[in-house]
Amino acid sequence: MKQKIMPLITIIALFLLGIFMPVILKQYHLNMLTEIIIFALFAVSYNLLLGYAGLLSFGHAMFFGLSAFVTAIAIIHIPGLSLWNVILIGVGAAVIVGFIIGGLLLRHKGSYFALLTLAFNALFYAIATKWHSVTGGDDGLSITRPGLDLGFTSIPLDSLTNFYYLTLVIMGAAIVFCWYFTHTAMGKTVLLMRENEERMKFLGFNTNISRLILFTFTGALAGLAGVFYTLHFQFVSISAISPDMTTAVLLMVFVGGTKKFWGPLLGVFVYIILQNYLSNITDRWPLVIGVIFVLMVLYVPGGLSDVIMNVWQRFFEKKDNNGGKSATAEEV
Amino acid sequence: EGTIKLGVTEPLSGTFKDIGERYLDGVLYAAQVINESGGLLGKKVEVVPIDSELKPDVATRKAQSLILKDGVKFFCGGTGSSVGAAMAQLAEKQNAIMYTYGMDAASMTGEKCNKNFFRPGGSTDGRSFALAQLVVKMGYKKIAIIGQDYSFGHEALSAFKKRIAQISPSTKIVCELYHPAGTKDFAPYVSQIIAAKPDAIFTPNWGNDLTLLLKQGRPMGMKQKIFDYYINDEVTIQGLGNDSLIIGSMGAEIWTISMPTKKNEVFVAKFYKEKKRWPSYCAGKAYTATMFWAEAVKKAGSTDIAAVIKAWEGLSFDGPAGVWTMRAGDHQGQVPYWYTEIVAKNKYFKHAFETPRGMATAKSVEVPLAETGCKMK
Amino acid sequence: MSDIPVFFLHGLAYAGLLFLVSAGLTLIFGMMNVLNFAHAAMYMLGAYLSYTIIMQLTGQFWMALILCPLILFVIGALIERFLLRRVHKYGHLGELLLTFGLAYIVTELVKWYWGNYPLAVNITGFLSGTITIFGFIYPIYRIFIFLCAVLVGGVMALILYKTRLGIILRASVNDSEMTNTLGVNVPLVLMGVFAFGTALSGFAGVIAGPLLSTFPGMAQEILIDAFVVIVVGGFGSLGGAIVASLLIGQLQSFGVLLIPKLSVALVYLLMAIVLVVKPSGLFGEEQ
Amino acid sequence: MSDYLHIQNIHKDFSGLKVLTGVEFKVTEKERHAVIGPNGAGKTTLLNIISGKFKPSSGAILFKGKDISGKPPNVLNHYGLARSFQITNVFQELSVFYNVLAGVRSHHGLRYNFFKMPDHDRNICEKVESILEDVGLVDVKDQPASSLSYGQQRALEIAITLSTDPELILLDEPTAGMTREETNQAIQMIDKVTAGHTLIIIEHDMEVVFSLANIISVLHYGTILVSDTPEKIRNDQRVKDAYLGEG
Amino acid sequence: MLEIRDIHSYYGKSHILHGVSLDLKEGELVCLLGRNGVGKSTTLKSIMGVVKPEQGSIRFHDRELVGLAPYEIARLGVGYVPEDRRIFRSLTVHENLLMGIKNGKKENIGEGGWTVERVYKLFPRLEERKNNKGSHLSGGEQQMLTVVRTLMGNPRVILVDEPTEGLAPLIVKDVLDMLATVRKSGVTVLMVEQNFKAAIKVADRYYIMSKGQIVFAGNTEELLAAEEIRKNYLEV
Ligand SMILES: Nc1ncnc2c1ncn2[C@@H]1O[C@H](COP(=O)(O)OP(=O)(O)OP(=O)(O)O)[C@@H](O)[C@H]1O
Ligand SMILES: Nc1ncnc2c1ncn2[C@@H]1O[C@H](COP(=O)(O)OP(=O)(O)OP(=O)(O)O)[C@@H](O)[C@H]1O
Ligand SMILES: [Mg+2]
Ligand SMILES: [Mg+2]
Repeated sequence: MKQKIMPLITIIALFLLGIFMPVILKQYHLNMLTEIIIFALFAVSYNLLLGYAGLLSFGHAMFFGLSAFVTAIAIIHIPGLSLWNVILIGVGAAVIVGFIIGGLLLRHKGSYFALLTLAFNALFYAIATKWHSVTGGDDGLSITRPGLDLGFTSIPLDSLTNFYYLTLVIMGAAIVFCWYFTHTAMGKTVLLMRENEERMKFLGFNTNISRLILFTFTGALAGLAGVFYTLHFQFVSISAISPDMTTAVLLMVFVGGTKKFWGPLLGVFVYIILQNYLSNITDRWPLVIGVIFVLMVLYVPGGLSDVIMNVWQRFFEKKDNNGGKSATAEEV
Repeated sequence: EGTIKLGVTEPLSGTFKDIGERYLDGVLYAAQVINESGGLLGKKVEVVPIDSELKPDVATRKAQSLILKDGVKFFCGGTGSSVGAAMAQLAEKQNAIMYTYGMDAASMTGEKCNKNFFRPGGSTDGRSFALAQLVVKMGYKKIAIIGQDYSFGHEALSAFKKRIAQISPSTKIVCELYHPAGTKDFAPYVSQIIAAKPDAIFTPNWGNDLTLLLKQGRPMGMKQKIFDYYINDEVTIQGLGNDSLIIGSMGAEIWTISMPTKKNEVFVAKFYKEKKRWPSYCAGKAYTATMFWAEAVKKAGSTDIAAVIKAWEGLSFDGPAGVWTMRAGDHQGQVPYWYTEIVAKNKYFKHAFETPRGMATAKSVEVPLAETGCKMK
Repeated sequence: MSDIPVFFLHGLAYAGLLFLVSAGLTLIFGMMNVLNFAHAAMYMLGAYLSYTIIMQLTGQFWMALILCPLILFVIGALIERFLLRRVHKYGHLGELLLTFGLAYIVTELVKWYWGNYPLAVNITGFLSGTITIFGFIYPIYRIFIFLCAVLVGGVMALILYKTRLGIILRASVNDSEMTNTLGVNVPLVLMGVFAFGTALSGFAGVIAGPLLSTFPGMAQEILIDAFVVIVVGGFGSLGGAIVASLLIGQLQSFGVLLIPKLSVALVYLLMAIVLVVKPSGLFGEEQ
Repeated sequence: MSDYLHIQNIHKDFSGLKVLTGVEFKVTEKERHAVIGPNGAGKTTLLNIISGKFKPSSGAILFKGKDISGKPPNVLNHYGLARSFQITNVFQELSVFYNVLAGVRSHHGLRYNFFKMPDHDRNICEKVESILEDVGLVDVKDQPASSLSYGQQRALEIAITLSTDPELILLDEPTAGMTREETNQAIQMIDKVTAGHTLIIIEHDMEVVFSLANIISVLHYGTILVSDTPEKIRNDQRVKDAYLGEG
Repeated sequence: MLEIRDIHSYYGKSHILHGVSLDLKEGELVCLLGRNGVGKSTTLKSIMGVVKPEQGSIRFHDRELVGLAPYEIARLGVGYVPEDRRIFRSLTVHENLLMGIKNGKKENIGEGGWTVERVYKLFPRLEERKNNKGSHLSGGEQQMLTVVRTLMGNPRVILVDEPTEGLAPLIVKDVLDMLATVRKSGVTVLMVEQNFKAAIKVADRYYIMSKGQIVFAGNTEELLAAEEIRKNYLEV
């Protein structure tokens, strides 16, 4: 049991730490941190697909981008829309699209699934680019953040600090819910399906529906991240929905490691910081990214979290009875 | 605080790296010239390159960090109107100034205009007007027009059509085509152009979309004279690898290397002497626009944003490319356009390049403020 | 409507190009079940190599047509031997991510070495000429592209279906362990397949060079197209790739003529319809 | 008495290969029914059809009077059917406890719940423990399935089958690959855990068959050769010829 | 000609063969018996290199086989017929046969060697189906095909895993006759067979396995005499 409480304590500690960040950090870093938190949810949702369900999607940005666009469009076209409704509409769009596309992809797995999600992502990208009158096409859309209406009072969000707190609370809650999700019946079902889908059918699970629910659920989470992405930058462009965005989240998750719940969080942190500094140091950063990728696939396929776990186990834990092979996704 | 920092958002990696670098070249040279002559308000101008990756979100993210971290207040950029639009918004929110020398989308100083955004350079309207006037002046009657199927292409073509209708009702648009940006096979388009039997072709295409139109179209019998936005791009001409494809084509630019003005000759000669290469049209535009900006800052006498905005509005700058005037109502520079024609023999390169063919005055291509759709606070 | 035959020719030429570009990808996907993301980068490398061979070294298009695929064959073999084979044990994800990283590296190295500027590969002589068909001037090179595609498709079909090598290839896909016990060096075969697939992408690059231009964005532009061909044709099916290329080629050509506003979307529309009606693609086997 | 399970004229071909050609037999409630027959006779195929893995090419399966043929396995599981696999088919990476938990919570309706944690439910955990007790795996409940011995894995296979508390249990060669002693233990265990349930068992091991079954059906290349009590089967000449050999 | 000494083989962590030793002499037909799961197939796979023995040695005409890849072992003249009908499903019957020919070379097939023509003569049924895809064959046909496909390589020793499994009695006889013919032509045969009654008609010698070890070796008379052994390790 102790093992299961640990991550929760860590998350709460991180959260408390987060509360003091605006005091400690300069605006510049707070800005980056806000971005990291938003992408953290995006990455965690992606890892529910990749790490837990074993589904390699090349189309996760389509939800992220879709909600990002819907958010901007809603704010522009419906004056006076409250923040809560903006979030609702943004996430709702991801849910609907996730459900439809999930239905089409139900029967596919492995490389097929990867290729098909890529194709759908490309389709959405094409729509966003072409449908200029609605999406702003190449130019993107610019918005002003609506204020936060709490019923008894309303808080303006134009200051970064206020928006940071909102992001921290909502993204944080969503991430904690993801963590919780991995322990719920549904979370376990998804995990077991990756292990042995056939057996699950014979145990009374409708695996198709489970996959559909998961696909929609992770889509909705990515959508929520997308909503905040737009709110954060007060701007959205086709790069939010481009296959490059999927690549980015794949990289984040892969760098951090898919086996641990906190792997992607680590990955996002490292990736965004690395990207910020790499592109300042060298304009050949795609080369560096490629090399990192290849080396990681070859030597640390488990990602940074795996490296950390190994080091941790070597130095701080006695060898456990089943030969150190205990790092299964189950007890994350 | 001994320097004035100027952030330059350009694609400095990826596919459009070379364009970004050529623009940056001009800004850097402008800063060098300013600094050599004692700086701006006694301070050195420090250029901070920002790799936009041609993505508005990336550009704004990086620019925002610069604003927050280093207090950068001035930005400029030339590539990608999406980046420009996003930067304009950012400038407004963060009380900074963004100006562009290369982003031509008319809407940026039209319905999307804002007080923190300036365009000393040209717009699609102005350039399409200039080219339409040239086409009519040269007596062409049946024109085929083809452009990229996104906002830029549509804007450019519609401005062209509008001006043709205004000045020469007898000139007909016989074929109007839009192709996706990055089209690989132009054959189906070329066949339609040929079938329409035009006597001239107008296109705002640039880069690969221009290259392929010429490269695939010419051998299929598309022999007409081409009027194009960015015809004097030496990289495109070189990339064609076959001068005969492009010789005779004409274009209009706000700055071209061959403009016969005294100031330009001085600038080009100095540039060549120092760098042992010719300034590209990108560098020239960025240079001229940045000098204009410096003029505004000088006039304001401080780097206070409100003061600079106020100073720049209505300011005239007599630079290498003639007199540029910043219209207060929409922050759109009123600039003349210089015509060029591509010829085999020129004094700059071994390959075909431009020769001057006159100009369209700023007045003749002006868009009345009322028609721009700009409502600035 | 007298120009219908010309549009048909346009469709054929473009189909030829599409097929050439997707042939290697299909081969590797069909034979090894590896979704090779580095494919387009190899295509780009082929095109740039051909620039060096034609414009800087020999001046001969034919030399590039022979040398580039050979060089890429070697590169492909090395990649399979020293990288791909080692990540095989991590399953598809590992292979996919590896080729993904390789795509970044190759693309960036190409830009580094050849620069960010578009380069012109010019052909001279017979191929650069035109002929008159149906009363229209038509570039010979476009017809040449189509013939090359027919040749490549034919050779691939012949190898796959008419030679012992083809039988071995198909057997290795079916059951590599059993094939191994029948005396076939399966790892070598797989290396050969990957190398050959890579060589094919290089060949496509050489062919595309003179028609399209050789520029830094060329890899990105082509990858999605090739993927669409595969999705529509059926995963890893040679016949599917041929039919899908022809279909998309004509769809593009006539789409531009008849419904220009939708011409880009047509391809995706086709893909969506195929996915709904036959999820495994036109010629793909049900999973 | 109405039939509990009625296999009606089942045919199955795989792209031309006729595997089952009119299988017909009945199973009464609480019966222990063994299906024997040579390799490739179609026993597993039959079991696959009953349990919903395959659809029959024709024919019907009446379970308590309702035709269940062609229903997907998860639906059949809700009706009360469960099966084991000839080739061990467990969740290799997970602990024994979680292996069994999966089925138990499915039976308790905790399948797609987004909020409840199944391992925090007392009832469910107790049920898992009791099943593990029955099959003798309590001691190893926290070990990953992959670390179990072959015999233990087979026991786990049965435990998972029992985890959804089925009324009709289908076992496919549960003792295949077990040693003599393991087999004897397995017989006792199966005898115990299936008491009061209906059982269909496929086996090549006659000892298992004769010590467990009330009724034996002999499947011979696609059809039922004979269905009868163990004593009769033991002495049936046709069965001797087709399957038991000189016996 | 084939000497197997004390091999230990594993699947992952599970130890399957606990020191198996057996010998084959030129031209004999040896039968390996034993219950399900005792490691008979694993023994054949270990010889073939499909499973790599972690300990022990396998010598074939003085060549050490342990450590070689399956295709190298096959090229030395070892043929292998697996137990689970591993025909190539998307290849036609004819192509399946062609796959069996080593290096595609016809020249090293001496007098009396196996050729496509000869196979077709012996099994006309296969000729009738020669353009059928492997997946469209009946179980019995598939089994036949697996055996003759390996023969096409004209091996010097052939390892056959349960060649009569799932075959109709008539075809069982055909296959066993064929193996007898193969043996007569000088090829050594090591056969795994569950069907004791069938095996006894063709085999010269027997090994019985239990739990990954050889528990009996002897000829037909010795096997018939060893009632206790048969009871414990074979009969059900
Ligand atoms: N999915 C399938 N496609 C094609 N043929 C199949 C398929 N599954 C089984 N068969 C064939 O059907 C026949 C019967 O198979 P089945 O597994 O039912 O036999 P069985 O009686 O269970 O044999 P055993 O005692 O060896 O388990 C076999 O010949 C097998 O090859
Ligand atoms: N691929 C595998 N992975 C793990 N264990 C295996 C594998 N194949 C076989 N085994 C196990 O190894 C043991 C020996 O298997 P083997 O196939 O050699 O037995 P066999 O004597 O040939 O049995 P049968 O008569 O059933 O064919 C069995 O317990 C089996 O479960
Ligand atoms: Mg069976
Ligand atoms: Mg066996």
